[in-house]
Amino acid sequence: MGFLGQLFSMAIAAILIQNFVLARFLGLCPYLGVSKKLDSAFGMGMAVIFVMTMASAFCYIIYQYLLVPYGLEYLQTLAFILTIAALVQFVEMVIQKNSPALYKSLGVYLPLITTNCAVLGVAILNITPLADGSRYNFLWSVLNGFLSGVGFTFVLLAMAGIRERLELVDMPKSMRGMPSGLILAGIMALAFYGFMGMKI
Amino acid sequence: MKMFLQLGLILLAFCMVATALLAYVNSFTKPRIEAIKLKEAADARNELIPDSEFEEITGDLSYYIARDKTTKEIKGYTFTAEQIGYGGPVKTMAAVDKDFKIISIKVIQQTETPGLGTNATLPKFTDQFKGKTLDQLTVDKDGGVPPNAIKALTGATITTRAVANAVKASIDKLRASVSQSPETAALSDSTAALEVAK
Amino acid sequence: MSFIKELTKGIIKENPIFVIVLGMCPTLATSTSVENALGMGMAATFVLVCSNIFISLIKNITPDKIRIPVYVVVIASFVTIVDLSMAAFIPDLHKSLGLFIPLIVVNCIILGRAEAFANKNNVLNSIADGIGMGLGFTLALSVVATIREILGNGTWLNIKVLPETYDPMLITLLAPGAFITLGFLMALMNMLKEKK
Amino acid sequence: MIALVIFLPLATNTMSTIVLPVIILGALGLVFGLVLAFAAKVFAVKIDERVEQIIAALPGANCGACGQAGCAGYASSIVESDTPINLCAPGGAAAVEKIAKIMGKTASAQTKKIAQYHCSSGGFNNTKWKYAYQGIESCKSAVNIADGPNLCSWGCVGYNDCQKACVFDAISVDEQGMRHIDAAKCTACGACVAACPRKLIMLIPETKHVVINCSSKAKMPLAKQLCGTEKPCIGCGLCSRKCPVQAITVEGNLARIDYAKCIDCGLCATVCPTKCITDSKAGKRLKAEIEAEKCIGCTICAKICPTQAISGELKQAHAVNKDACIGCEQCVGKCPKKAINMV
Repeated sequence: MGFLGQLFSMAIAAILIQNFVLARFLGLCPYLGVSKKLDSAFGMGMAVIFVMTMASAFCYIIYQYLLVPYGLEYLQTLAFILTIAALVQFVEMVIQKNSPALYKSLGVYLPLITTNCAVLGVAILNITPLADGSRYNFLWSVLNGFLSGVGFTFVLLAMAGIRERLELVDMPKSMRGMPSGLILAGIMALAFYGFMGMKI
Repeated sequence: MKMFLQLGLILLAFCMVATALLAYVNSFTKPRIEAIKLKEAADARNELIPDSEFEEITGDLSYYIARDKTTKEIKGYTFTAEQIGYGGPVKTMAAVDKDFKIISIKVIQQTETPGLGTNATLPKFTDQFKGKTLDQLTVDKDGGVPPNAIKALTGATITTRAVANAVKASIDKLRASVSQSPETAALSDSTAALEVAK
Repeated sequence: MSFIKELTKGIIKENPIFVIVLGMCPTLATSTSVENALGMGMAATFVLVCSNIFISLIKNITPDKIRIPVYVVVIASFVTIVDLSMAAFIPDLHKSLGLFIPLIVVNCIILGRAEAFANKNNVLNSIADGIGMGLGFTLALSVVATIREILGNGTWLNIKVLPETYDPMLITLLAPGAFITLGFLMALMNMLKEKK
Repeated sequence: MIALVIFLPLATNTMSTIVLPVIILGALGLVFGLVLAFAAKVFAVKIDERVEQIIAALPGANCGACGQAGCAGYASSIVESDTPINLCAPGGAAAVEKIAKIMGKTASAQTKKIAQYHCSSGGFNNTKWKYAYQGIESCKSAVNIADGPNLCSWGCVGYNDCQKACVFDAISVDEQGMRHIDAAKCTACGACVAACPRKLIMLIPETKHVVINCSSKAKMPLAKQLCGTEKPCIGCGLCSRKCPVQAITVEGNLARIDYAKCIDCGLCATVCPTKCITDSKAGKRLKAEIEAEKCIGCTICAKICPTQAISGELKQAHAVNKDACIGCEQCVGKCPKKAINMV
């Protein structure tokens, strides 16, 4: 399998088969919270893609060159989450200053991402051995981060698109908002079960 | 400038205190955790092949030779096989006899889907491995026909494959390393380890 | 007075799962059985109380710019300590709970409460808030888990409650079932609230 | 450092296993701290202090229930784009109160606003129907089908989206199916304004009582045929011409009041041929009265009076015809001798 073939199979796996939200149960808070409006969902999605890619790169470097050589793997959670929090805050400040327009559409989502378990999830996943015992190298870690982010954005947008319409539907008052959103998420997860076990 | 130092040093201090605490806790919990793990592994081995003493052989595949406590005769081998299942790695400990026929297996670690994949830990599933030879370790979904194959768990084919294929691959390796040194059993452990290492 | 108020608000009025809708990931992932739910709930409560105490103590010396990094370090440390000590001293409990402990780091409730409450209140109230929120979380988790375990496995706390003839609805144990169960539970909560 | 002092004696034999990680993670923390400090300095941006105050007032759960991305996003959208302040579910009434206080500090210079309908139609008896709509009971969906079930495609369709949106219970529906806003309960949060698909609700200062009860842009004969109450604005422009302060403009057959200019005199309501403009203070305003001994008979008041209610000869004391006076107070300010009082 060439580079492109590998990339394709990774993309399909990250976006459809092992989707972070619907298959791994990660990143649910923003998935349910920021899916009321399509444009907020889009902003959030872009922010997540960006942070996931960056976090994959940084965490990989820190793990490989700071933790592994000294046998400090037990500190990985601490080091990773610290890196992610600092990274998110840094990115937020940079965008706020350099591109107010981008900050307006993206920046407000950034603090929310620190508590997005999908980011920590992808960082840990990147260093977890694969089925054949090997690990991703730097390039594949970054790509995996990026594609997982795309997968997250994909379902977030789908969810937001449906929820916007759901707002207009006549339903019992107690079902409005979060309850109907959760049931919708359940149905989406059910649909994604169709991809499970798919082999490429 | 003052702010620079202040922020840097505060974060530095927090990280240092946190890490020191963690490292300290780790330094005295680590040996205990390892001891517990070893004991658990030993218990599991004893459960698979009772009344034996075990001798560890490290190499491409680490395995234990089980000898009868009194006669010192080789009863079989135990090893741990691991493969990624549906929700993460599935670790299976297996015991085979001298002819590499499975005596019994035990799924010791898994994070599979509750109600489906977790059924792999139940005797109902693991018992079907008893007496199977290398060739019979094929999941029925992959073309095997029971009773000469492993019947997949309902809704957890991937977990079944992870267990069966891991055990199969490990038996393959085990056979290779044992046959490489046919006298392994008779030789002392140091030589055996050397042989395997080769 | 306010201690009691902070303690009880987390259980119903500001229930972290049903009302604030935080910490969804562990809620859905660990509510497959009541045993898991109780374990996760207790572990999270412990970390929540610890981090609340600590953060309300250090709130005045942490500059705003590095507040979040400092808080996550504190939380991650507590989680790792709990994980390691449990593995070393109570291995049996760790075996059943160990899986969920690392998950607590990413439980948004902890950072959420640190930011929203401990950051602004004194130690005593923060303890109350931590206990209350933790109990509310555990309670909600157990309710979800009760439904899922009974329907999906026919058991409750590993005790058989439905007859053998009952064919378990496996779907409730899987991801979609988790979402749908929680969705209906939340609707029920809304309905009860409206009636009041 | 303190940590090292405390823990060193405890773990002398495992020194390297402790010191090494402490140094590595400490360095990591130092680097991150410095980078963040650097970023804070270099990328410092001035933020509206109200935003920070609101962030502090919000629960900080970042739950997204408001539809915004997190509490900070909500806070800035309240300040910058007039987002309703009552969307925070976890914060509840307490948060709304606090935010209202924060926003009120700067808004105190302005008077309180209340929501007002700009349509007189909408009830069971007050609407002319185009067809019988049998769908989801929501204005939003009703207006999507053939431009709405009512004949007037600018008017109220009557499915009460505004009432559903109001969390303060300020909108009630009477047995006629007409909506009424309780001025005392209305907080001008704007939820109803956003909910109305026909944009019939506007926030109007509490001190103004004159409202143009129509949003129709239809031309004259048609407007009246469409309107359920037959009181449409036909865009005749009479009000605009009569307005003493040029607060009314007619655009696209529809008159609109600029409340920044409006003096709440109610004159427009008296001249409107279709009675489309309502004046809830009509008849309740104070009437002008001229103090005869102060009046020098300059006639300025008589000239300025929009209803010709003041009469009198030059250099003679003037008098106000109380029946004609509408209480617009126009004359009061113009009198050079301050001889006119409102009583």
